[in-house]
Amino acid sequence: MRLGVFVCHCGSNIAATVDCAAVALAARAMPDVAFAADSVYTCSEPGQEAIVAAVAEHGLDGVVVASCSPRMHERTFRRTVARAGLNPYMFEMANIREHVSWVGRDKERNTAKATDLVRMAVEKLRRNRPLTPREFPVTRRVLVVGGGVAGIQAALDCADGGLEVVLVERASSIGGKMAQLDKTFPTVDCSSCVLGPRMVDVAQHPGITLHAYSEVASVSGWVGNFEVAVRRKATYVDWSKCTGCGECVKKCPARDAPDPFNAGLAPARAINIPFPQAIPKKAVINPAHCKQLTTGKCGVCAKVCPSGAIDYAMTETTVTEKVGAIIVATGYELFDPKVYGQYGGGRYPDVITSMQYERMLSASGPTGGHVLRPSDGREPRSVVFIQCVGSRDRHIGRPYCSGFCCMYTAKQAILTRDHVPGAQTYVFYMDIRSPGKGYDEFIRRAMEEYGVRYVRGRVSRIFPKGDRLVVRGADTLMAAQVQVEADLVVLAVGAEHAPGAHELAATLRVSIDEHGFFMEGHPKLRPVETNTAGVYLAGACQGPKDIPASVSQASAAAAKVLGLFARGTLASDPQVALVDPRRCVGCLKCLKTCPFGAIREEQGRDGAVRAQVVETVCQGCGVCCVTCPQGAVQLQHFTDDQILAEVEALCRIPLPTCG
Amino acid sequence: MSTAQDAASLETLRAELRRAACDALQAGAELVLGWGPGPDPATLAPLFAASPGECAALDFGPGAVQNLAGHLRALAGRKVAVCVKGCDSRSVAQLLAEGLLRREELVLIGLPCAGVLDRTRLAPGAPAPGDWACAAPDELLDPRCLRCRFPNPVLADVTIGPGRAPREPEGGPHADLDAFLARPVEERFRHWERELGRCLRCYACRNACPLCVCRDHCLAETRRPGWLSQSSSVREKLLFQVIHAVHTAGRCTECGQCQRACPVDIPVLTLKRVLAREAEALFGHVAGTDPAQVPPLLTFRAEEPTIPDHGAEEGR
Amino acid sequence: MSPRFAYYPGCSLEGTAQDYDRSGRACCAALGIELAEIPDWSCCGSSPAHAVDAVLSGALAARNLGLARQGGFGAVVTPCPNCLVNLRTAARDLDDPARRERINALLSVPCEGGLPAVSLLQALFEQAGPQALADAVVRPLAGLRVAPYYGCILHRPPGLMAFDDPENPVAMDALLEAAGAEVVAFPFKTECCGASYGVPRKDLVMELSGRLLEAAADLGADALAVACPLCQMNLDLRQDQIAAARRRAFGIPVFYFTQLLGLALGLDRADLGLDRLVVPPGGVLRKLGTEG
Amino acid sequence: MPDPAADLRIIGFLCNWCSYGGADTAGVARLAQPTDLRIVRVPCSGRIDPLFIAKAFYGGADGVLVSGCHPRDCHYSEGNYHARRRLELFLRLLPALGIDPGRFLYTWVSASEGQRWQQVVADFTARVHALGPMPRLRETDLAAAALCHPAAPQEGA
Repeated sequence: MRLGVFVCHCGSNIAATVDCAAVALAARAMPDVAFAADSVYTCSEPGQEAIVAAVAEHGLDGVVVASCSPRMHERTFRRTVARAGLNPYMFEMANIREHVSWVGRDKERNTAKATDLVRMAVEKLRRNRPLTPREFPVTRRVLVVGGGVAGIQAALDCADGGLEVVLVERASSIGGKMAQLDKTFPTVDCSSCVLGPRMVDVAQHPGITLHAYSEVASVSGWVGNFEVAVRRKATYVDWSKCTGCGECVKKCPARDAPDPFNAGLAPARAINIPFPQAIPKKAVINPAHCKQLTTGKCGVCAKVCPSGAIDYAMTETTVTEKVGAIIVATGYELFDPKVYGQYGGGRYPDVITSMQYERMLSASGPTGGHVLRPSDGREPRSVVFIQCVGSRDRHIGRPYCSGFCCMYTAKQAILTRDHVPGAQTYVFYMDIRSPGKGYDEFIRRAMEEYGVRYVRGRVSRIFPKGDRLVVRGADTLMAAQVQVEADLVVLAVGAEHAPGAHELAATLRVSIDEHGFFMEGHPKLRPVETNTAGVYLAGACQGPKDIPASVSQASAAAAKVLGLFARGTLASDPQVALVDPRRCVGCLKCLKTCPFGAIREEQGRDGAVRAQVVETVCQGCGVCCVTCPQGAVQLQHFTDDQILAEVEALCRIPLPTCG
Repeated sequence: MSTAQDAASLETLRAELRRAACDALQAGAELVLGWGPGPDPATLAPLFAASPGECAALDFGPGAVQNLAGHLRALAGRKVAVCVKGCDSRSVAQLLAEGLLRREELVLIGLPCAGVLDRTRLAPGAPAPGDWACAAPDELLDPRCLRCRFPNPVLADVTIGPGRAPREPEGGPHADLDAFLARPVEERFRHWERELGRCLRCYACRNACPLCVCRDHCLAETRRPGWLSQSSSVREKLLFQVIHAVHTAGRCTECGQCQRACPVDIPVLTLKRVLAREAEALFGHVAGTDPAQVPPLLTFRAEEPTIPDHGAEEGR
Repeated sequence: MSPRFAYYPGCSLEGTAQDYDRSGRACCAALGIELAEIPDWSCCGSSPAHAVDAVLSGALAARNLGLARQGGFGAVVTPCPNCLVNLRTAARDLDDPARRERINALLSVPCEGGLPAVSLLQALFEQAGPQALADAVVRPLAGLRVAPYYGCILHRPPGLMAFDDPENPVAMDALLEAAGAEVVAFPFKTECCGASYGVPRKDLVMELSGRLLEAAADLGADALAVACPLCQMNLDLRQDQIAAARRRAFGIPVFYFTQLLGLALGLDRADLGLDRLVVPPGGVLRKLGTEG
Repeated sequence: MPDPAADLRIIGFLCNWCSYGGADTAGVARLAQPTDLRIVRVPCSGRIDPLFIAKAFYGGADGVLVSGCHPRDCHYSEGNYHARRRLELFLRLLPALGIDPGRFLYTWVSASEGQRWQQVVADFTARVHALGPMPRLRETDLAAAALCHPAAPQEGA
């Protein structure tokens, strides 16, 4: 066997703390190594071409690249190796950047460690075998989880591209947070005028199946062939009959149900249609507040429903959908400001959240678009906005910037002047972050045209004084304390992960970050992919985002899915388990531990029972290999021999003995 | 009890055993696996009886040391009867739990046991120090019999002879393990270095193990995968013992065949006992007590209350 | 039966706040909380030690914790929030081997570890609690409007003190309500009174304590309840000065919360030290019908 | 006497999806770590045969660190549950082998937990250094030695 080793400097990223030439020199002495060299940027075009040239010139059978993490560039170099005419699996990577040069400070030790990692890769490569993927058919359908603006965009793009789309929305209507907004920045155009027609498109598109008031219960299978169980929660209304006329809502006597759509600004009826433009526009009963369901005495809605749609006996059902790809667009939740005792912690009625204010500004909201104090219904003359409530605060575990609060606060301050002419508006801010197109101009307009008074500093306390509120804080530009009397205080609450994100991530087998947002495959190179093949991300579920960014990512995710399905088949990962029939004794322990049911019992021609791996079902975890006592099941590319060779390569090094 | 009475009851027991064996053959068993006269007075050797005539030689007593369950896997597909002591029956139950034997192919003749002899404590050719009816003295028994929790078969179609009481040794059944574990760590390391230094790599321990069903495919004797080399180093010998212990973890019924088979008296059962004790502590699992039980390493629970959360501990 | 808590009064409780000491002990006794004063206790290391030398300050507090440990106690109770901060800080430092070593280098008898310290308020709230208190009340504080003022450091820093809500604490509210008082929604529960600036920068105290008194007066409070000797001194002893500076008369008596609880429990007036209050409590006592 | 500051041999087995990513995250954030550790990448903690660990120890490793996805977060949904049982049982075998259980740690680190990874590596490396180098196996076939060289020194001499 003739192997080539390429040690990358990565500019100074590696070379600054690893002696790359020394590593290459050491590699030349390793078994089967016929060629070793160091290069400045191995992943660059000349770097890759040097590999191709060396394979030809030295007749190499395999290549080791010592550079960055295989999670970063393994695919890149596998393609390079394939271009050089080798099997892409005759390649190994030694991670001497993330695991060596970036974490170790001592050049001598780093060089020794890098050499060990190269030796390990060489020993593994010596035991690699060419692997060939198989083609398997795919289900050209896509599941979109979440029907906010990102989910809507992704669903429409996929459907317009000719795919069948299954859209699952947890609430009874799609629309998400954007549907709750009155206006959008920086154009101050009507949110529902922008979103409404897209929601209608979803309802009318022949390629989209919408499961509203539903959740993803479980997911099995793999890219190209997922099977998704969708739990359709009980609405107690037969949606095939409901016309959305709203008679039931008008007559319902239970008026104390929570109304999440209006952010708790007003109560809702126990049977409800969240907003006039809802898609689907169907009623849903809240079983915790319905008098019929809690006490058995009412039945008003059933009596008044002209189409006989009410069904108090309804139970939840589960439907199974087969899809080939999944786009997660579950959005975000707003921070609960009760954590901040100094802002009243929910005790002062006239301290409200920005979403409550948004509903107040909306003509279809509970106040009909009038800005009124919750405490006494009076129009406020002075409104104070406090930014970064639940953002950029390590002490409450929210160290990140939510990104959009600066902008929506400016929008709300501008709208305040439109709704209450002559009202005084103040904004307490830490920094203004307005890096989008037309964003900074918008902030300027708020300050200069609308006279919004921006105070740079944190608010230390809000306290009532008579029927007004005193907002006390620091003005860090003036280096003085300021005190503003306000009639209404609006807290610009930040974004946090959607409830249930962790559970959904576990169901989909994707990762979430420390703040509960879904993790992308790579922050720069794979920003809409996850590390699970066939699962993509769109919108604020991946991190706080405003509408343009969410829509962009949704279209990107849709493009990824369309690209995935561009051919009728997918190539399976050949890194799957394989049973050696000569070694299998048919104990079938592997069958009991396989998480995917990828092992089946097979009777050989000699009549003996043996295990067999279904290659397209196997996901390559290797649980079976450890279960098999005689090593008859081996995971290709991670065989016992390959791992043992790596261990041996690390252990054989002479060490001081104490014996 | 007088000697005459002993002799009478001994004959009654033998007659019962032989009748049960004949019944099994009558009921369709091809073979009866039991014990018969051995090379010396104190030993009962395995006896495979295929006819009522051969059954007449079947016997039992403290000399019936061997666990016959180890032969069953090779006889799979044929109906056989097998004589089992308490510990032997656990091997059968464990093999059943793993789907390696079929209950309908087995007739289990249960023999409550008062302990078997430790041959190393007897002079060669010495007379039998006890028989089926009259237990041998404790000091001549295999030490594992002195801590026996299962003297009566956990599984049997017919049971012959009076039930026996489990042993309750002073200091608990693991006092010797605890004493070993109390020694300094390096001493324990050197203990195995010294013990395995004697190992001949004969694999008698493995061949005697009723749970070792890999047979000709054992990791020890293949180079693909290459877990072990042919080098006669302590490292390879010790690693083989660890492989054997890990492969029988959660399965080993501590029948002791491995240790008894060792020609150079390496205490190879110790590692297996440690794993069995820990498997019981962690998973509440006593191997070979319930043929319906899934072995603990073939399953899991999402919440494992007995396993410390090593993640949280380090992540403070 | 051995007492459950080591009691650390601190220097103020032997001086200006003798009434806090007496009423606190009396309330605990009445509610079955056994306190045993730490023998030979010394300064907690509070100002000025903690301002100039953290290790010295830690050693001063650690000496007292060590004495309590020697006495076999599981926890220390102290009425003074300043002492509490120092004792808790020292307890935390003593659990860190490196810091413990530096502290113990200053002590003749080393202290091998921390000991939990709790405020008198926390002890009364957690060991007795509002229900037990309500059951023991013999003369409810009916009709008395009280503004509960916790002071700025009783719950701060929150990570160290780990009791109640640092911005809107409610333990004293609950105890006063259990004693029958009407507790007003006092917005400045945890604001600063000016503390020891009463000496170098009296104007600051006039402003800060002035705000507190004005808010209490605007809310129609009959009395303030406090849990800190320094707060009590600023609000009570300097109330006349504040009134003059802000041109507004208050006449609001400033009780230690233990004095009010003691009244409700019907304890002997002599044990409550009411005679030590500067702003006369007579009006309040008459309102309660207990003027005698 | 080996240099106490010299690197010891610590072998890490990390699952590709969570912990290897977490180690990458630590690298990207330049979170400094001791250099003793060398990482073997496997797809899942469920692929880690406890016998690899035994092999490493008898091969001269002074410490072995295994890390996988947090329970519930396994990329293969169940692999780490199997790993947890196997590794815990193996951990409890080590004292009987005379290998200090402090030389072995299995834990869970997610791809986002770069800082936690740094802490795990620093703590574990310190722990292994406190235990010092792993004893090496010596050939003690005294019977054989005695046969060939009747005057061969006895063990411990």
